[in-house]
Amino acid sequence: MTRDGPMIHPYIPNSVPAIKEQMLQEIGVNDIEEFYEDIPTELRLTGLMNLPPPFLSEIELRRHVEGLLARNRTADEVLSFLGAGCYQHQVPAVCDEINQRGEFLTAYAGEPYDDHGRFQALFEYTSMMGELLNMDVVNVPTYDGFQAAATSLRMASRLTGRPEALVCGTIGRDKLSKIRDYCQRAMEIRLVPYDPKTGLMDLKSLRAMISDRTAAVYFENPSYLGFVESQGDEIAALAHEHGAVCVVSVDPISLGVIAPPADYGADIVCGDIQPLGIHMQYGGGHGGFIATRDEERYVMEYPSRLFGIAPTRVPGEYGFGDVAYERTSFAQREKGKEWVGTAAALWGITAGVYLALMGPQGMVEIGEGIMARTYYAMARLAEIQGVRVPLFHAPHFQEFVVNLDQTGKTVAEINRALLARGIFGGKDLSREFPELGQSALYCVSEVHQQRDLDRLAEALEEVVR
Amino acid sequence: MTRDGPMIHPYIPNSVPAIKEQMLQEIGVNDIEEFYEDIPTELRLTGLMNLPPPFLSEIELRRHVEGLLARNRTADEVLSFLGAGCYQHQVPAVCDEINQRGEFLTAYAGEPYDDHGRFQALFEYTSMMGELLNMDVVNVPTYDGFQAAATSLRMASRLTGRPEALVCGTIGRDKLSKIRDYCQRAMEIRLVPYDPKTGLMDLKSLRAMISDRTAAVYFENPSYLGFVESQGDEIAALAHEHGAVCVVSVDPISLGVIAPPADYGADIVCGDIQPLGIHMQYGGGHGGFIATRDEERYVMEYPSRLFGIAPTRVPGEYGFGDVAYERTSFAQREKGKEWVGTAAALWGITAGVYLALMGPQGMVEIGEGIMARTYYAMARLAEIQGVRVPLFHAPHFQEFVVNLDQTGKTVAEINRALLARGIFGGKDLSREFPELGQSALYCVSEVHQQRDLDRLAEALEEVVR
Amino acid sequence: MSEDILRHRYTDGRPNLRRFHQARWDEPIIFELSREGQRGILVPEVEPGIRERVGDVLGVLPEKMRRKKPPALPELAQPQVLRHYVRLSQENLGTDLNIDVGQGTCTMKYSPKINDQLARSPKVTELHPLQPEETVQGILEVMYRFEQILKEISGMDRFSLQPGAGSAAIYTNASIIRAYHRMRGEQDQRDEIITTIFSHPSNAACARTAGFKIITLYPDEDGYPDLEALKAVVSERTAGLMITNPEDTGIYNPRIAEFVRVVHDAGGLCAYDQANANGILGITRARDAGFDLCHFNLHKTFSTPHGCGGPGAGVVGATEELVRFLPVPLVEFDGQRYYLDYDRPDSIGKIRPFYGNVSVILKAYAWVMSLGAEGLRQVAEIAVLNNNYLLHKMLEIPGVSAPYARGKHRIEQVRYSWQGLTEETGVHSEQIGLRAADFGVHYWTSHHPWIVPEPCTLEPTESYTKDELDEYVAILAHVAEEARTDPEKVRTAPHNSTIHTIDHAPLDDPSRWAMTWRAYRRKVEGKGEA
Amino acid sequence: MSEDILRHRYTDGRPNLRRFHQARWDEPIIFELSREGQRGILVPEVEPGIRERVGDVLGVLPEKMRRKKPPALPELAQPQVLRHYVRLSQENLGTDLNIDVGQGTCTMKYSPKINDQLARSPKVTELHPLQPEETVQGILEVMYRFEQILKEISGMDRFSLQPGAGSAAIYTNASIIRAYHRMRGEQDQRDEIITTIFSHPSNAACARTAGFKIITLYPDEDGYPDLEALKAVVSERTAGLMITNPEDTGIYNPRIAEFVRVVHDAGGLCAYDQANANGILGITRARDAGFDLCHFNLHKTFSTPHGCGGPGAGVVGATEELVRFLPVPLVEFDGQRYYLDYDRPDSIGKIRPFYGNVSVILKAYAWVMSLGAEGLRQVAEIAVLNNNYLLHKMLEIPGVSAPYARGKHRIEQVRYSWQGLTEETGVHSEQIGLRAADFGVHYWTSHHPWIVPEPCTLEPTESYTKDELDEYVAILAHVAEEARTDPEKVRTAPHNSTIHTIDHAPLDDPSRWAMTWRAYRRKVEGKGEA
Ligand SMILES: Cc1ncc(COP(=O)(O)O)c(C=O)c1O
Ligand SMILES: Cc1ncc(COP(=O)(O)O)c(C=O)c1O
Repeated sequence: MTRDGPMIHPYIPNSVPAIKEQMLQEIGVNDIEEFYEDIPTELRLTGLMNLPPPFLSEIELRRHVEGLLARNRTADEVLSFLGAGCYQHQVPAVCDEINQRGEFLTAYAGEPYDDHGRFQALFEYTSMMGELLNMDVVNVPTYDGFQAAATSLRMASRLTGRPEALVCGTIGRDKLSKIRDYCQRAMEIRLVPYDPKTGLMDLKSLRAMISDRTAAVYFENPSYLGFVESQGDEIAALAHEHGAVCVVSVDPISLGVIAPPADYGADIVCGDIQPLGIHMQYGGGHGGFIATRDEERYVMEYPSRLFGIAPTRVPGEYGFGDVAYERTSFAQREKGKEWVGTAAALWGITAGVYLALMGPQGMVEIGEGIMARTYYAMARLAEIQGVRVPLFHAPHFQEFVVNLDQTGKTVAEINRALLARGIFGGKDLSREFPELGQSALYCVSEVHQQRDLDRLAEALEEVVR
Repeated sequence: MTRDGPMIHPYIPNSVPAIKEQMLQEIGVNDIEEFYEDIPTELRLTGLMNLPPPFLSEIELRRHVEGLLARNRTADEVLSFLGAGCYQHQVPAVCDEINQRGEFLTAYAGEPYDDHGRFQALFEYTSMMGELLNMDVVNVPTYDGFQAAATSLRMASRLTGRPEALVCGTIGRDKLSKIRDYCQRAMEIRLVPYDPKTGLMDLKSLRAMISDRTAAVYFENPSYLGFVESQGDEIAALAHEHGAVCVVSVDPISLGVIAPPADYGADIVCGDIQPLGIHMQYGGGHGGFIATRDEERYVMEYPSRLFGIAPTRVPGEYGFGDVAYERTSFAQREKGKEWVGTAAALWGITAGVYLALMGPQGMVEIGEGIMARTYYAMARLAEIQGVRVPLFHAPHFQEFVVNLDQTGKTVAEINRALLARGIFGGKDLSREFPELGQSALYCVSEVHQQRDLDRLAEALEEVVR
Repeated sequence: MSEDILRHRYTDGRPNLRRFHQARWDEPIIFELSREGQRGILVPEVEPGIRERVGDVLGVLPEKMRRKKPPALPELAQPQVLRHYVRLSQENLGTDLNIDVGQGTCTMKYSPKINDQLARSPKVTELHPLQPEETVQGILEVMYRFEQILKEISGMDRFSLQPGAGSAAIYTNASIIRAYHRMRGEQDQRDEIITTIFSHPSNAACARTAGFKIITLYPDEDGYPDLEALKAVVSERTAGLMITNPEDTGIYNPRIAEFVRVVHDAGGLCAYDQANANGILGITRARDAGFDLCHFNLHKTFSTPHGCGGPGAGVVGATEELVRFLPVPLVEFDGQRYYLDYDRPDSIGKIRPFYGNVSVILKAYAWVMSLGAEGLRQVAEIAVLNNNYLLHKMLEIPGVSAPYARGKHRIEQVRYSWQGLTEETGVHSEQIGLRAADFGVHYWTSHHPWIVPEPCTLEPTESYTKDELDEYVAILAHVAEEARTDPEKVRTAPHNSTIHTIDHAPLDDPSRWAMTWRAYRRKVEGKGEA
Repeated sequence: MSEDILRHRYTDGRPNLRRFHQARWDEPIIFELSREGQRGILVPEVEPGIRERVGDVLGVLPEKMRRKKPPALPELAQPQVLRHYVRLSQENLGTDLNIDVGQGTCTMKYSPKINDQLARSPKVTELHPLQPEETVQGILEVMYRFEQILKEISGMDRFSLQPGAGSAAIYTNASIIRAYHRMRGEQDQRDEIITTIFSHPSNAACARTAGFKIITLYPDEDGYPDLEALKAVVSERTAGLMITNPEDTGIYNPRIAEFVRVVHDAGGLCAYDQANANGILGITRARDAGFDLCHFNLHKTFSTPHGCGGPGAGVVGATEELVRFLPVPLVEFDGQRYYLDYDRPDSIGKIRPFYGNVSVILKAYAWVMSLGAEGLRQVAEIAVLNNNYLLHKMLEIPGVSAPYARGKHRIEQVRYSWQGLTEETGVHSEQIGLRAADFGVHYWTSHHPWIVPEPCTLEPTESYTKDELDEYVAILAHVAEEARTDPEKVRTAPHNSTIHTIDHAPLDDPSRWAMTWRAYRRKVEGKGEA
């Protein structure tokens, strides 16, 4: 601090000495130190913390931060084929406009009176998600799709009183890690093997593993590895036969063209809303949804807030409020269901804006468009000698596994070479799924033009040669 | 358009065929064509216009526009010493936050009831400018500082009924061009020579030129060439002696440290608010102010809107409205003063936010800081052999003329070499002011750090060598 | 089961009127929020290395040129400045918020957010206008491309993007007309500009500012510009014709080409005020009607937001013969690079600093590029459909009429008259507007003079839904009904706005008007510095 | 001369109460705005070259996996979507708008706009989390630097930035405690977590979710956490202590170090919920009191906006001994480059996808960098000054008390009680809050259970002016007075909000509750698809 005199900071209005003085006087206290009387001296920090010197003007701060950020190269600047749980899609400007409005951005947890807008926007979000998912109950977003899946399983465990979940073997290892940690004391997580040809759940194994210990059978559509799990109806039927809950995680962007899991028997549907109008933000744009039928026993197991619609004393006025608040940890502390807290409400509002913009037709077109590009990309890559694509014989949506074993090169080597050509190759799966050899998970979306896909094919051909 | 069927555009809700049909039916008309019955066939365009194919999705549009813009290198990316009427300053984020709010951004010309916020924000803008300028009347912004100067002179001409303005010889040639065009049928514009040593107005010439034909004496502070015109009081006195109006154009960012023209006798003060929290935008961030004392004869000559404060029928409520609306062309068409129309209101609001953030202390500090950097830069450049700086012997604020005659190189050559070193050198004055030889107008502000100024000095030294 | 909330929101399947209240924050004037010593933002400090070298730099200023005490600006911390202005913003009714069809002639269409986003790129905002051309090829290309688009839309040969808004463009046209006659040695002789009363007032005002005498034509019985009247006034004094078409009434002058011919025959030029060309994009073009000059408002026809009254942009198109007079510089392309051409000796010179409101131009360019030729034509067609639909609905309200051209259709807007209602109830157009504010919409009477009695002008553009148009009409129908049943309620409106009826008297009284807080304080209290 | 408007705005030099009304738009549910065929945004078309090659690509899906009909989403054009949400936003009261001291414990401080602006850079928003590390050195450096800052502020040895908000961080702490005891083979034995009733409910709830039994301590007579009670419950079953300090009452536990010692001595770990460390930044540190784990809410203490309830960030700090358990990955720096370290075999694994809410982290980093050590300390001191000033003023309102620790000061917030007023007037805390809404401010009762009767919790942070605090107190004083003079007005509040008193009954009735519009329509009308 080289400024003379005491620091008067723009963020701290009462840092003005005279104002401070006046307030102390009114309280009848001599020194701010007195307020800290309860903190024992031995716990008091002496002197200032050792922090970097601040940038007190915005221009200096901006120069510093933008200077750091300049070292990033973004997925806009490089041609990216990364997905694996975080997706590059068109983010409509209206989505940003709304979530940047101070009224939403800086609000928190007010009453439905002063925060009517938040309640209505989130009710509309859940309502639109309900249409997309063909389900009647949707939560106010939890943190992310990982959390949504983990909580869905625990809901199933509470619903059934059973200690085990059967999970498709193609689940991503990070998500599995989250689920394992989260369910540790509640249920055991067992992986159901997948068919190495199709990637689909091995129903024979499922039949062998399922029992009256099984709380839930869980799978994903599209799966983490990009193919469509087409046995949903059979898996759900099996689960139900054994009194288990069928939990399906789904990418909402696929639901304009792919059947919603409720249609093939899912009881709890979960997933991540990041693809719905939310920037990737280096993985900071996630929000989790959970949806069920409107059955009391399901509803009562949600830990999240659920916003319902209600009349007010003025006829025709929409009011909103918490449904079955007593479920929650806000009401019941440890007796509530799991917990509730700050999560991803702003992304829920944003996803609502996105769905309202897209409408039915938009969702159909984007789903179809992604599939078309995916199939084109697969076809182009399949022309390259030594490249096996898609590795799995099943329908695909958006992502697909490219096996490179026959090129004699590792994914890491190939990705390095692609990067040199301005391309982010697919996610390296070789550590996550060693059984797939040198494989990479490629992702294609509506952001890709034909020339991008051609460019990828040409570069990959060069690189594997 | 390769989409099938009629185009339904997101910006045109009723482009849906069924809705269109329904509306036509209600009107009782078969075809939209009928609405154009008054347009003679020979004036009708046949077929579509020949325009580039559109980018119907935002992502395609963004790719196209950002692709074009990527070819720009900004004054953030290059070290810039350009000024000459458009200035790079710190733009507080709060300024952007406010002027990007849809309520302000997309409003226009509503009544003071539905647009109370705009009226109050602009009243506050004029009130803060009034403090800065030490004047009681300030207009709702006109287009820019050029317009403000031109209108100020015409106000003077109407006030005095006289046909001539005496204008300091150091005025920028673009502004002079604007003034000449604008005053063409109203008054003659005569340039008063300047002292080649100091740049100041040559008072002897002024005395010789001034007469009872003189409506206004006009000068700038700081002048276009960067020095401070310190004879303001004498010039104003001379003007007043001859019954003329003293018009001064001023850079508002200087007024924390430099005396406001009203203090040395100016009757009309004008200028540009771009420096006050508004991005340069390649010259798209201008707004013009005009200020006077609160005298009826002055007030009645403003063409602009003037917002005044007034009570409402509820005690203690602030109302606002147009002062002396009958002056305007809205009220009186050609009998109004000049004209009024859309101009730069949003920048007025923004400048208000800026002044509210800066406060008295901020304006003092920024003024002093700019001067300190200016003097440092001048001192550093003066060390370079062959470089004469500042060319004028007078106090300087922010800008100064660098004469390069003795380097044997042209400004153009030197600027090219500086550009190769990542520097935008000062504005080339050699065509605008041939009498100054190979001179350039350098500009320094609070955005410059010592190392930037040192870098300039080092680069220039290298280049002139 | 609960009662269905919806039941109370509709009557006979139509939505009930909106129970609106505008945000009311009762905010103080910002000076009242000031507390000594507070800071809203800090400026970068002068580094010690600089300080050492320059010392007390203010010392170089002669005493009389130093400010004696800091300007008495308010002193607020940053959160309070923000909060104050965010509150004020909520008390303002932008197009983003309301069914903005009530500011007729202003073309309050949707301003797409994507275009704002693009224009906020530092690649636009952080450009200095004097940068070397090689560092601004991108923005120059945008300007160049946009000019090509404008040429196609208007049929004109070149455009200047420089004028700051519509009236500045009109003035530019007047200046060009002046330059043209001067070049021909007729500048003293040709000192009359002809316009019509239903052309925007700036046509008269700007031409007058450029030194012309103004001749204003009034409409014929049917509300069409009067060709005979024109013929009667043209002469060797005629410098030009400057008109809007369709006029503010929404009526298109079908004899427009003949108007132009008559003026040309008299040796005058014709300038077409196309500020609002929304209803005729791709339908008919200025050039085809014979105009020499025209201008568009990008903040109307081309969707850029109005910003509370600017920044906008008024682009001026000229035929080959007049291109030489356009302001400097023009943007040129040599096949390799874009550059600014200042070498134009016959130019009228500068209209404003640099090259125009570049961010506005970029937004307009993006808008066209998101629509294309088919889209622009649809803009026009739907705007006209909406307007005629609104006309049809409005005429169902007892007491409303649409004077002139009875039974005909209109292009983009309609000037209505409440004369019938006023005669019946004594309630005036302005009062209707203030009561309409209670339902969250703008309403504008009309430009003066009120040739059409008790006027209001509505312009729905292409941006509003049928439901929104119905809502707007329902509001006016309701207010008209109130004028009959409860006129006091209308006369004392607004009731649900930020503030209540203003006492306008002080605003026209020099002893009481106050355009700044300091003036107000001085006048009401005798306080403050003079 | 006009009368001075100001005269009516002040009484005895103090501003009168704000005549507030919140924006009321009476907006329909978005489905009501739908009209078939309208489009809000278009997606890029499939290019012909792709189309040719892939044909009808949906054909690859088995029939049963194809969606039968498009989702019944609303169909709106873009301006209408925007308008709907902008209107809703005006019906929401963010910190940008109100004197947000009424959501006590939530630390509703100013979120600087510059930080939002920086975090909106495409250099942040357009990064994919799996990009090669060499392309994300900038953002990794931000994360790394921020971790260093957190270490200094807390004294802890390492931080994970991963958890999505405060409760997720608390859960992470619980998971780490679990892992620690498992490593020591005591996982089955040590199954109890101790917390206090004035610690945030998530401490109990998250620990329970992690599988622990919860023991909740109640305060002693003075409101301090009860050391004797703690000693009575610790045992070989004790896994750990998870508490807030200062607690929700604003009271700092002066025996905190002893609490930690007692738990340590019993073999347990101690986790410090520092979600809200606003009042003690630079004053005292978690490590110094002996804690093994702590967390901060970046959306509280570190100023990032709350976003209507997220995204936030909860960063978890651990001592050296526990670092091994932190979630994967950690951000490391080898002197040359930043990288993500996944090679951490003892880690509890993933808490969320990737690395945390990176934009939030960036904002928090920028905030610290705009304040520095001196600034952070001032944040704490002024927050505490503001709180004690508010306390002083609040206690002047008849009917208000601040139970516990009488005569002492508080740190960052105070839990007040209106018991006196309720006894006198029958008006309850919640009703006071709803009436306060009529003056444009938030008010929050408190977390359940209401140990403090008729509670409300106020937390002024460092961001509000003395005048704003005075205004807030004046509002509550006014409402308290009304409770005496016009209790019906208070009981039927709000009157000036967007809506009126809600009938909450359906929300707890399974036959009537409706969490989606489709469910509502079905239930009230028997319509819609099941
Ligand atoms: C037809 C017409 N001409 C000219 C103008 C003036 O445009 P501006 O307000 O941009 O000066 C307007 C707008 O009010 C207009 O509608
Ligand atoms: C002390 C304390 N702990 C924990 C939390 C929970 O944080 P979050 O809402 O981010 O989950 C909060 C915030 O409500 C808090 O104040």
